[in-house]
Amino acid sequence: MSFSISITYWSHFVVISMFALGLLGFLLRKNAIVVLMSIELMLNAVNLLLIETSMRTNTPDGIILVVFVITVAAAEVAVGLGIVLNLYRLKGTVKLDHFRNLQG
Amino acid sequence: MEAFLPVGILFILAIIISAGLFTVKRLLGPRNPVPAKLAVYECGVTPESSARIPFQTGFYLIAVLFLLFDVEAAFFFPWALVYKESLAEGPALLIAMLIYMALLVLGLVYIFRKDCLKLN
Amino acid sequence: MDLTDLIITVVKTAVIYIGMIQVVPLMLIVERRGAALIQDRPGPNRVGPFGLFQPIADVIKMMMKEVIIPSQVNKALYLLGPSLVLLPASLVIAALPFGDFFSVFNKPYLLQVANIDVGILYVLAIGSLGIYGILFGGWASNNKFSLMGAMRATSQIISYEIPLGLAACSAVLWYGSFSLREMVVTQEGTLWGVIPNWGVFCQPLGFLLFFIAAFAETNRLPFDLPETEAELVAGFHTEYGPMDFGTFFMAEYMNMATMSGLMVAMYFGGWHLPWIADATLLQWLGSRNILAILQVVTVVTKMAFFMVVYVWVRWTIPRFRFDQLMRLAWKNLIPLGLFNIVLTAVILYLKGAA
Amino acid sequence: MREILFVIFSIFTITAASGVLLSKSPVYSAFSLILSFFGLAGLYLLWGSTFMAMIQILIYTGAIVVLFVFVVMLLNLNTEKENPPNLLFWGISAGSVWLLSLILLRVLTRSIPSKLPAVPVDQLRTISKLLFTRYLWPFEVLSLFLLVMIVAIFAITRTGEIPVGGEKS
Repeated sequence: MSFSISITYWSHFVVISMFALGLLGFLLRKNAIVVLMSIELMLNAVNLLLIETSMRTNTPDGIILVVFVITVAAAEVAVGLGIVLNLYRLKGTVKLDHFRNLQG
Repeated sequence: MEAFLPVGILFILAIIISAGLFTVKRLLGPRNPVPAKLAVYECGVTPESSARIPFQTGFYLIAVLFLLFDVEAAFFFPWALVYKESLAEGPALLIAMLIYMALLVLGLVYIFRKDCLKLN
Repeated sequence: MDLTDLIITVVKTAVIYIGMIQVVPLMLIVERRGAALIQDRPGPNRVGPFGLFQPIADVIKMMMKEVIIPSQVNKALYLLGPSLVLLPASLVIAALPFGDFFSVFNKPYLLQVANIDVGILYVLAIGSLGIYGILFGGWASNNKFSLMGAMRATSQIISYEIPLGLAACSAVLWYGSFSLREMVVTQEGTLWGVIPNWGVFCQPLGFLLFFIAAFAETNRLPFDLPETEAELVAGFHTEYGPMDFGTFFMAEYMNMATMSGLMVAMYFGGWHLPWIADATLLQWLGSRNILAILQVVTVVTKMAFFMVVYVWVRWTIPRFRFDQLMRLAWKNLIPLGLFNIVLTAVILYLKGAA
Repeated sequence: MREILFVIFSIFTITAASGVLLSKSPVYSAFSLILSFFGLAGLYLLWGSTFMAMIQILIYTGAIVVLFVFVVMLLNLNTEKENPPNLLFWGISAGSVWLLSLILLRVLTRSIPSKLPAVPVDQLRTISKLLFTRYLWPFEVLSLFLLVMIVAIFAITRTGEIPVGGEKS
């Protein structure tokens, strides 16, 4: 493990960029499936940060947390895509602009 | 992590082989495209409708159940790794896993009761 | 790691990989002649002595055929499809142990591409990536039969991945390690001094599950639902040309070889000969490297046995129906896999308590 | 060597992740997602966490993305075109979101010392032991959670075929 400090900053750059890309996709894309994918990107950015910190400080707790995050992500995708399927059944599209029934 | 270096070499070799196959077929085979030859294959008749098929929920359910069971099965592995060593400390790990597995079996029983996996 | 190490590693990797690719032409002739033998007909016997040069003729024919890219396909993914199947099939062999080790300049080198500490997880993880080539290739073909074939293939492979994982898990439980190499090392010696201490005798149910799941994972008969000729033309590769078909075929045979290698390593003692300890053999042969050659021959012979079993089963057992296939996976194999884990755990507990 | 690999994997991951956003078709988004997760697994490997790298490939690339690809392919959303993105708008959003994330990270990781790692312990066994001792109850709850998920999915998914274009079309 001969990583220098600068690699830590690089790693943080990767984490920030992935999180930002996920957030951007979540906010700007209209396709519900791509929005779900963006959420996955954000979760993965956090996973990377957790693993990096956990390996850097030699505390395995962070990795356990990642295991839980992965499980929750799996369940989130399963239910999320189920909802998307039902939306498609209703309107024949998954573009989020079409679902404005709850808008005031 | 050093153990994965040969995997990288293997990856490069595999890419070379795939690229080689790709070029060989491009170089050796003749090319004589005719519209009828390039049309979609549907047992010799002109395609009736587009390749869009109605969504069958069965496939989705299989994929979802696979996802959830894959996650659960992935947790068996760390348990299996340390089980033998932990035997000296009593049956705590065995009981913990039996509870975990009981919940999993409950899920399986629920699937069988609902009988949603019947395709066709 | 200095330069000689690196060179030897590269050469070793290349030799193992090229060796695994040779499975494809060998299996071509074994499968065709085997089918002929079982169906009581001569089979290909014209090219060369006993038709032994048939695979060469087959390969040349495939290469010389016209390349067709159908007009309605999604070009990028269509062209990537075969490679996406071949790459995981090639990567998986990294974890297979072919022998203990050989020595060059008195330095030991493992007879394995990489001694990965999470070996079995690696195999399961990379092995599960093969479905993407099928999915993307089938979808990009833009053909009903291709899409249906791809969907069926994927559903089948993912359904049988769980029994495969559960069987592998009980093996991990028994050996107490993820590394395939360590599993093989543990299998030396005899059980109660009579039968070899092989996984198949300690984990019979696990082996059965793994064996059945391996057939389904490689899309072989009796589980070749993705390409039921009567219903789906040729499954996911309907729109592919001859060389792409050849690539899919190559990946299938390499997957078969990997599965055989896994079964040998996990359940059939790897490089160990029954009843003979490695130390005794070393004494007889006198040299480490001769022993290494013998070990490789042992592993390859055991793998060849499983490959022949694949062919034998293919021409003996008829095809399942899709609902039967799913019922077998979810109603029989997964509960059996869970039961096997509990059984193994309880036996280990009783053994530890005694 | 390790630094070079690190930079290669980082760039690969970020490029693939931006591919998820920028692809016109959801199928290509899913493909980019696979590549991105693969790059992440490489980064985990470089940080020395082989177990998590394998779990990442096994669960994320091997199962979660399969689900995405299944839904995308069966719904066949390829024909739905989104309006072409307003580049200025996207650029400003990207910049501000990136800055926001940077501030968030700085705040969150202020207390973590950036010291160099010690020699990693036998990681596999340590994690596994920890998961079944200190985190045993969260682990059991996880099982219950997954059971609830199975029930939930059967509750929200109606069986049968969804015709092309939805039921109302």
